[in-house]
Amino acid sequence: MNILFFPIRLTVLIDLRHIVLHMSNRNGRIVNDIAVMIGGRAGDGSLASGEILAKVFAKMGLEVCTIKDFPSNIRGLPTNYTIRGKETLFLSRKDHIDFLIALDEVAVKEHIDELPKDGVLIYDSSGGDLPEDMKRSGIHTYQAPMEKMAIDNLGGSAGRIFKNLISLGVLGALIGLEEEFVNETVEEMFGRKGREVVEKDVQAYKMGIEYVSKNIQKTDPYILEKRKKKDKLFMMGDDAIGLGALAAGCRFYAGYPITPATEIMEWAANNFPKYNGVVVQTEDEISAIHMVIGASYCGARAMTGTSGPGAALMTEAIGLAGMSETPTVVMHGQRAAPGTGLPTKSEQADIEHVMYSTHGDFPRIILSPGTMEEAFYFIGEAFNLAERYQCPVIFLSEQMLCQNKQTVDELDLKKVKIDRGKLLTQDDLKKIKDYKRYQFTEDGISPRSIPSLENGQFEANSNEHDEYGGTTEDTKIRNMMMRKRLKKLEVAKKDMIEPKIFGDEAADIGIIGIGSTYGPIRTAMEQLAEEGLSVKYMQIRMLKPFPYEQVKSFVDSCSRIYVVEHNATGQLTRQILYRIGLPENTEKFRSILRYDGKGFRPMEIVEGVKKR
Amino acid sequence: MNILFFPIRLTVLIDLRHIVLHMSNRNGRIVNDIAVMIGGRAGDGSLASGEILAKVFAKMGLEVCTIKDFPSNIRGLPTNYTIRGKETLFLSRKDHIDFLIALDEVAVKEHIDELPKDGVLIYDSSGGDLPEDMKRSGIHTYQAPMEKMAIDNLGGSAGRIFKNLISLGVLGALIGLEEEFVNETVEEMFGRKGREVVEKDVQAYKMGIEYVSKNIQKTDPYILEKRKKKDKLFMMGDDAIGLGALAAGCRFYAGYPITPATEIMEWAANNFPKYNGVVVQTEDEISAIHMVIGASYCGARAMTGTSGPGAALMTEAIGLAGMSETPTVVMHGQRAAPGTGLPTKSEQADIEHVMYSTHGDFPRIILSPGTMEEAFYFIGEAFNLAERYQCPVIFLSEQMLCQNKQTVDELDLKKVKIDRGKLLTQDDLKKIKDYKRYQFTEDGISPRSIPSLENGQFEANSNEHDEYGGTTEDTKIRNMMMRKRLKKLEVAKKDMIEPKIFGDEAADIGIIGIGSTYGPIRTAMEQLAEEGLSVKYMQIRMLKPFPYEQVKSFVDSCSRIYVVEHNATGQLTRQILYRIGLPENTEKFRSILRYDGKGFRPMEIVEGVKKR
Amino acid sequence: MSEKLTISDLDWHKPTWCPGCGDYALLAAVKQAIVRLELDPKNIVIVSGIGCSSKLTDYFKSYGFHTLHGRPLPVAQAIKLANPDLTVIVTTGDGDGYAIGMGHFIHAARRNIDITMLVMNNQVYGLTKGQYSPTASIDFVSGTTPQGSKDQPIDGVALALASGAGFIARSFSGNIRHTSQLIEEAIKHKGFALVDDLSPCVTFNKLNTYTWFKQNIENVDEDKSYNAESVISAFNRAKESKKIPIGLLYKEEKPTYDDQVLDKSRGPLVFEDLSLEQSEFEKLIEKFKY
Amino acid sequence: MSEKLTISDLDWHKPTWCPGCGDYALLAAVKQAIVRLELDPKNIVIVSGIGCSSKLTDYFKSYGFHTLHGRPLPVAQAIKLANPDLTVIVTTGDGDGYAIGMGHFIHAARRNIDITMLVMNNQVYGLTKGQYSPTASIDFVSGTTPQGSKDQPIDGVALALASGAGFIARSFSGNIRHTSQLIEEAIKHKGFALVDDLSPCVTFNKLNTYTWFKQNIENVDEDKSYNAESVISAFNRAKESKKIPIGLLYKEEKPTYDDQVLDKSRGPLVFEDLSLEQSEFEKLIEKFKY
Ligand SMILES: Cc1ncc(C[n+]2csc(CCOP(=O)(O)OP(=O)(O)O)c2C)c(N)n1
Ligand SMILES: Cc1ncc(C[n+]2csc(CCOP(=O)(O)OP(=O)(O)O)c2C)c(N)n1
Ligand code: SF4
Ligand code: SF4
Ligand SMILES: [Mg+2]
Ligand SMILES: [Mg+2]
Repeated sequence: MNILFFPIRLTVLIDLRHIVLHMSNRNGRIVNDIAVMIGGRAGDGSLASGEILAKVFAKMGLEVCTIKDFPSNIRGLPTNYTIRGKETLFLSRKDHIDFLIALDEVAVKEHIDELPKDGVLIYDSSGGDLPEDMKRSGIHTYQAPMEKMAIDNLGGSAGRIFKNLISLGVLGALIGLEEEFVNETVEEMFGRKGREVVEKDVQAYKMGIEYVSKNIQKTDPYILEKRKKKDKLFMMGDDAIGLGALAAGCRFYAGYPITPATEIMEWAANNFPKYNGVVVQTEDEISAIHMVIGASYCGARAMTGTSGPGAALMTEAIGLAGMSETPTVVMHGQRAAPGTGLPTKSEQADIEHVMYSTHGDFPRIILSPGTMEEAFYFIGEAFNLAERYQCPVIFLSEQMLCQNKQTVDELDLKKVKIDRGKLLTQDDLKKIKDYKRYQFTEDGISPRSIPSLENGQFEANSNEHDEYGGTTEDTKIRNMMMRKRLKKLEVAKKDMIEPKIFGDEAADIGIIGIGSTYGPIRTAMEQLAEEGLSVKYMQIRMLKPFPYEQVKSFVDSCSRIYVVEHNATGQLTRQILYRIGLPENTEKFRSILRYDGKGFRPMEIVEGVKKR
Repeated sequence: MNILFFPIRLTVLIDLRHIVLHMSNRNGRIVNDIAVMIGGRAGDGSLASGEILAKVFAKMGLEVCTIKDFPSNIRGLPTNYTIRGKETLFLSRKDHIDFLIALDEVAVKEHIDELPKDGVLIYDSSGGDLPEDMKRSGIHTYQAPMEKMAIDNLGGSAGRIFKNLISLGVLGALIGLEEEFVNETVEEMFGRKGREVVEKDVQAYKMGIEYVSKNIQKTDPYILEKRKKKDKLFMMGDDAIGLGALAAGCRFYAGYPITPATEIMEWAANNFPKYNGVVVQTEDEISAIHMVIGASYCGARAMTGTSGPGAALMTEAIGLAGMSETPTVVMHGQRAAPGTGLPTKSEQADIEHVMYSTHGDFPRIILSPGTMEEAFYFIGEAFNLAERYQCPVIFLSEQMLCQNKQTVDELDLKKVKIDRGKLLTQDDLKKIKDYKRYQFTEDGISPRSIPSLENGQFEANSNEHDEYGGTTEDTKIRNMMMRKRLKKLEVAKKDMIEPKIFGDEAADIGIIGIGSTYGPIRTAMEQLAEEGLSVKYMQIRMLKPFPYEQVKSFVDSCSRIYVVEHNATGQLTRQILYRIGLPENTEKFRSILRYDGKGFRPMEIVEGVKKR
Repeated sequence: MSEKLTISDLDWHKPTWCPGCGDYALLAAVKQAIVRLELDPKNIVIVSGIGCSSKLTDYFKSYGFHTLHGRPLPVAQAIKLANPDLTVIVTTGDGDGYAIGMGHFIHAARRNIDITMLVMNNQVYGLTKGQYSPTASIDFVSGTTPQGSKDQPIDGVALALASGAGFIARSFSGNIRHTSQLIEEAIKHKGFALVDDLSPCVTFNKLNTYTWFKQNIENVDEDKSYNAESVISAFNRAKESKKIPIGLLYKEEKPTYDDQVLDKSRGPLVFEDLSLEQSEFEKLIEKFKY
Repeated sequence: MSEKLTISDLDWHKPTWCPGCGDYALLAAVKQAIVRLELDPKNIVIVSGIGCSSKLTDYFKSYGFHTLHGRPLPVAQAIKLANPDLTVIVTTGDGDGYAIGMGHFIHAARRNIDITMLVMNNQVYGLTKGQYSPTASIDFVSGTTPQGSKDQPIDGVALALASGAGFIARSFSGNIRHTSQLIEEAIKHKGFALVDDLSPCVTFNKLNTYTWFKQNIENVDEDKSYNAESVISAFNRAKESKKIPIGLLYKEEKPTYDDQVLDKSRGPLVFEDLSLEQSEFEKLIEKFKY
């Protein structure tokens, strides 16, 4: 770990209060670029209203991305949901928020400083006005007794929950949300809960609008204008993964609930059965991965999804998949660790685990998407690689990518190719005289039979085995089998998912990242460009096989490299240095790290790069 | 894994039949330097006779080392036991064996070529003479119908088992074993099985002697002469570990049977209770390590022992130990992997697993002994480090070191120091106003209380927590706690177990190894020296913290480095290159690899180095 | 401790369970039991796994260990072996204790170390937002079982009976007093004791509510004919009864593992002087001499 | 398969068990049962863990999966779900199945997927050289229990009953015919079926020998008064009987998990055409439109 040997690690503290917004639009108004945070408590409806808002933004023709920041708690602990809408494509959160809808004092306390000059605070004043000492100048503060209105008008204390729609009404009146879209969204989301709920929601929204028209004088500059709706989808990474898996032929999912992977299992449970697929909630993760191995051995495309703690439990089975050469796809959604850690927060600190865990040498493949679209296509590729190389494939993701929703480009089924590798059919097998499941071959890959095929019997085996799969301790066979298996990773290099490079090829400053840092980095690059700093960025998308040549030449082409990652010790930095053969204290490297479970603000990357 | 990037990997095939021994002793005789292999089948008593022979060698004043090569099978599959005795201290097996006691044809077939010119074959001819086509010239072949003699004279087919002692009798008559020592050893080893067994063993031995005197004309040059008995112990690594643990205050062992760690648990079960200790055989390895964590949290020095498969299952718990800062000692005896692999064979392919497994960043310490003596002292040090740094400590060993017996220097209890780190007493706690288990401190180490102490209550926690241990998701505390924990590994550098360097300081050629390659490397160095090749050797004894400076300066001081290791991809080579910052294809490095589960012959290293 | 223990001495962090969650009652019941037993908090260790239920270690002031999901039992058993003077209580959930922790549960029951296991059984995975748990009834609809679950529910009581546990009770969070009494008995029992507490999850389990339980439980403690000393009648009640039996279902004194393997005259091993006498060391290495 | 299946069609590697090991009988009994059932070896999958017993996959020619220690059950269950046309048999040991594999065992029993679990129960860990196993009797002396084991033995039958298994039998390797009959019934049973086979380890278990078993078992199949349809009488027999009951102890037809969650009219999912129609894809993404 030797962290002191490491390149300087940067932590950037930025005082957002001094940020003055460019009023880039007409008449000092800010049109169609807005970030709203709804701050409340787990279980008080703020997540639901955030989701409504996001969809309404989308319906109004904006691009939308969201960040859910929720505790490992069902009701009562502070939570917040940030929704950003913008007319043109953008890739990450803003550095600041424009609106803070604070459902209690804690939300004000924790987040008021994230408002820039001219930002807006909407405060639920049911318990009284915002205390003087919590007020801030330079921002626009509106108050409304939202919870009180809900209780008084929507069914007593049981109606309290509708304050979230009231708050949306207040917001809607201020910025100009299309009421029709709100009603439509409420219907879509809560229709199944019955008429009463929908009607009260609609009514609550109206109450918010009316409150503004009677009591509030708008002073802030933010405004929305309806545009043509984009041809996009609104989904979270877990949806994209589930959908991508199904599209790629996955028909078997076994899993054990865990944040941030559960939603894949839930999506699969709702959709796989229609396509003759099956979803099993197992007794634990050990069972889940062994079920995947069993189903896959049998010829199914099968997967499991988990996070650090579950993946740790699956460690031994990864070796079984490697030794028995059974295709095995594991989606690993990283969350803040170690141990149980911060179970609902994001991190990228399991890189070394997925690269190296379990005893013995055998090939594994690790790929990692940076966007929702990649999540969709890469999971399909994971199945192809698993079957082509008959080995475990880890799809490495993060809470941030798994659980946050955003607008996504339409996904193209035609780009999803299914390649089952050397999977034998009954016809193939009839032609084979003496079938050997683990036959020594040029490329290390042996043709694979599945149960129920005649002439294809074999023993899959976690013990060292001969070409038929029978247990052996013969030295010669052992040596040949080891080489055969290891050969596959060499061959797999031809299927490398190469890193993607963005920005100015000629730039001298390079940024490297993996996974969800994609958005903030690309946004930071725009800001750096505005300030005249030209940088380029390499998004690593595969860790094993490692894209040695590409990374090396990228690093060689820069005089300074910033590795942006969500962990405390620079696991990705270390991989890069190790693999291209540079010492841990290489001067040209800086790691920009964040490990509190929250996503990078683009500005933190900007400052990190500028700080040098 | 990128194995093609790797330094050339050497595999050396040596034809032992051409080796001509130096008859270094008087009159063409070879005195007090002999390696005997007893080749038979699992369960036929060859291991027992091997052990008797080893002890008799020792009693006659020789140094002894042994290699058990046994299958994962209880009865019937080929097995062999090699015992080497020599008057002066030596460190590993010979390249060849001098005597092959072949209890069946397979043993002849598999091992006859390991005999050099003038070597000796003793063949059990109960089933008829050795077939012509299996005979070899240049060696001395003696035959005796040993099994038949046993059946005919020692109780019919139930007496068959005594053929092992008959074979020892044949050997004894040829080389001159002290009969009294044989009888003594039989008594020591089988006394508890009852008089009859002992008497029959003694009788069987005599029958072997008599057979020789009547039927065999000695032609070989080997001879033993009694010397003063050395003040040593005869034990296996697992014994040394169990004893070392008890001596260092370990009073709690939880484990699940697995080769090669079971013998520690068995030793502990026999001995810990006398010292108020307890040994629990758990339902699985997950339970075992959590018991260790529980006992240790409570103030006990506790450990578990396992191998790759069990260690893989313990992966998640290592993170719990890291996060809750509970001292946790795991002895990890590597065996041939992946999967179940070759469960009774040796390997060094779990290096990367122990370094990196489990999610998240936290400190762990890894140390690795190269000799029995180090095994004894290092396990004690493991407890000190675990308590001093309140983190998991992995004692990385191998089947070879765990299960082979040899003569060992007397162990010195006085060198075993017990340091419990910042463990608080009731008196300490009384003086503390507001006890915080996870207090932020300069060195990252917080004073530790244990249940039953007044004023010391706290919550050990796998969730991120505040200084009292209470669950928190507070960003600031999270960041500080991460830094506090990681700090400890920095501080631990002062307790580095430095690598040991042997050989000619000025040499240009360096060899690096870890663990059990110690013996073969040092023997190879002697042979290289005889051939005029001067080399030096660095034995790495700690992997985390990594002895960066020492390794770097060793590497820098050589123009060529050979890394000798028991695995297929060069895991140790990779660590060295990574940590000192050299590319994977660095010209100056060569890995000498062996991964069939068997130990290096010194000559393989010699040839590897000479091959360049 | 000089003064008498009160409930508030045991308070720590304020619980963040949902209002109405059954776990509040269980927490209160444990505290009451401990106050009645006049135990010293410094000698109590609460060991939990991960789940809403397992947060109890945050809310109870004594020694605590909030371990990993499914793992409190091995940690707790070792604590008891290391220091048998401690009162060791495991607080777990139906997922933690009966799904991922199932193997440990059966083996802890058979091993019979003197610890108490309290399962806050709400028939769902609360903390992960309401997936069905091993105790959920057939056809239970949840996020992962939109068509209803199809595997038979686990019955912790029947399994504990089959495994040889010596104290088996079931309580209902709707009745704190009764729950607390059972917990008190469980703690007093020498050996492994299970209290399976029906603890409604008001947020995710809309089927097994307080009202539902009131209609579907029967208290064997109020049934004079019930024989809590017969493993067969307990099993019969667990398997065949239309209603869910609560109360003390089975009790038998058995030799505990800790009593048998520890030499209690020497005191807890954690207070043993760790340094070995040279003479003892010599005895130990004697066996390796030749 | 054109010709009739014979025992030797099922032979593969020659077993390397110790002469006299009870596992030989189990292997023979399985082969006989399969020959009688006229199953096609290409549709049989034997799934084992690690242990002497688990080596059976090496000795039986069909499809086989020699998995990890303790893990055959999840692998087997998934195989059955992926292709319900297969006959899936788990061969395991008392360590593999009841120690490290305990959690899977209880959950497989409750999940009730149509597989057969054969436990070669020898009351020791054979392959690792004779440590006591979860089924070893109290005070059993072994390498890890020099003073005798102190935890109560596991009873697979009682646990299977508590878990809801629909077919529970116990056989004795000393009687191949009876063992084979029970295995045949177990395979025919729809749902999870357990055969706990008393399979002496002649090398490491000097207590529970063939002779010992002959004196200590009673065959309920020969007891006309025994009611194999009552879970209570089975439990009673398992727990209270002085002798170890063998024979068919419990049988109940229950809906299987596979029958309930799979649409069998569509055939095994492994033969499903994996490519998705564009129209279906559009239906799926409809929900993400706004
Ligand atoms: C190894 C592992 N797997 C999964 C999880 C996620 N997880 C946390 S709590 C929980 C289930 C909790 O259910 P239960 O034990 O019934 O407790 P409840 O919340 O219902 O009280 C799960 C699956 C985890 N933390 N660790
Ligand atoms: C994870 C893991 N732990 C331990 C082992 C070592 N091991 C192999 S077989 C076995 C026990 C076998 O006992 P059982 O299942 O009863 O089979 P038997 O040999 O008695 O037939 C053990 C502990 C292993 N292979 N993997
Ligand atoms: S989610 Fe359920 S179990 Fe969790 S705190 Fe809320 S009510 Fe209790
Ligand atoms: S050790 Fe026991 S179980 Fe293993 S093969 Fe021998 S007799 Fe059978
Ligand atoms: Mg629950
Ligand atoms: Mg066994």
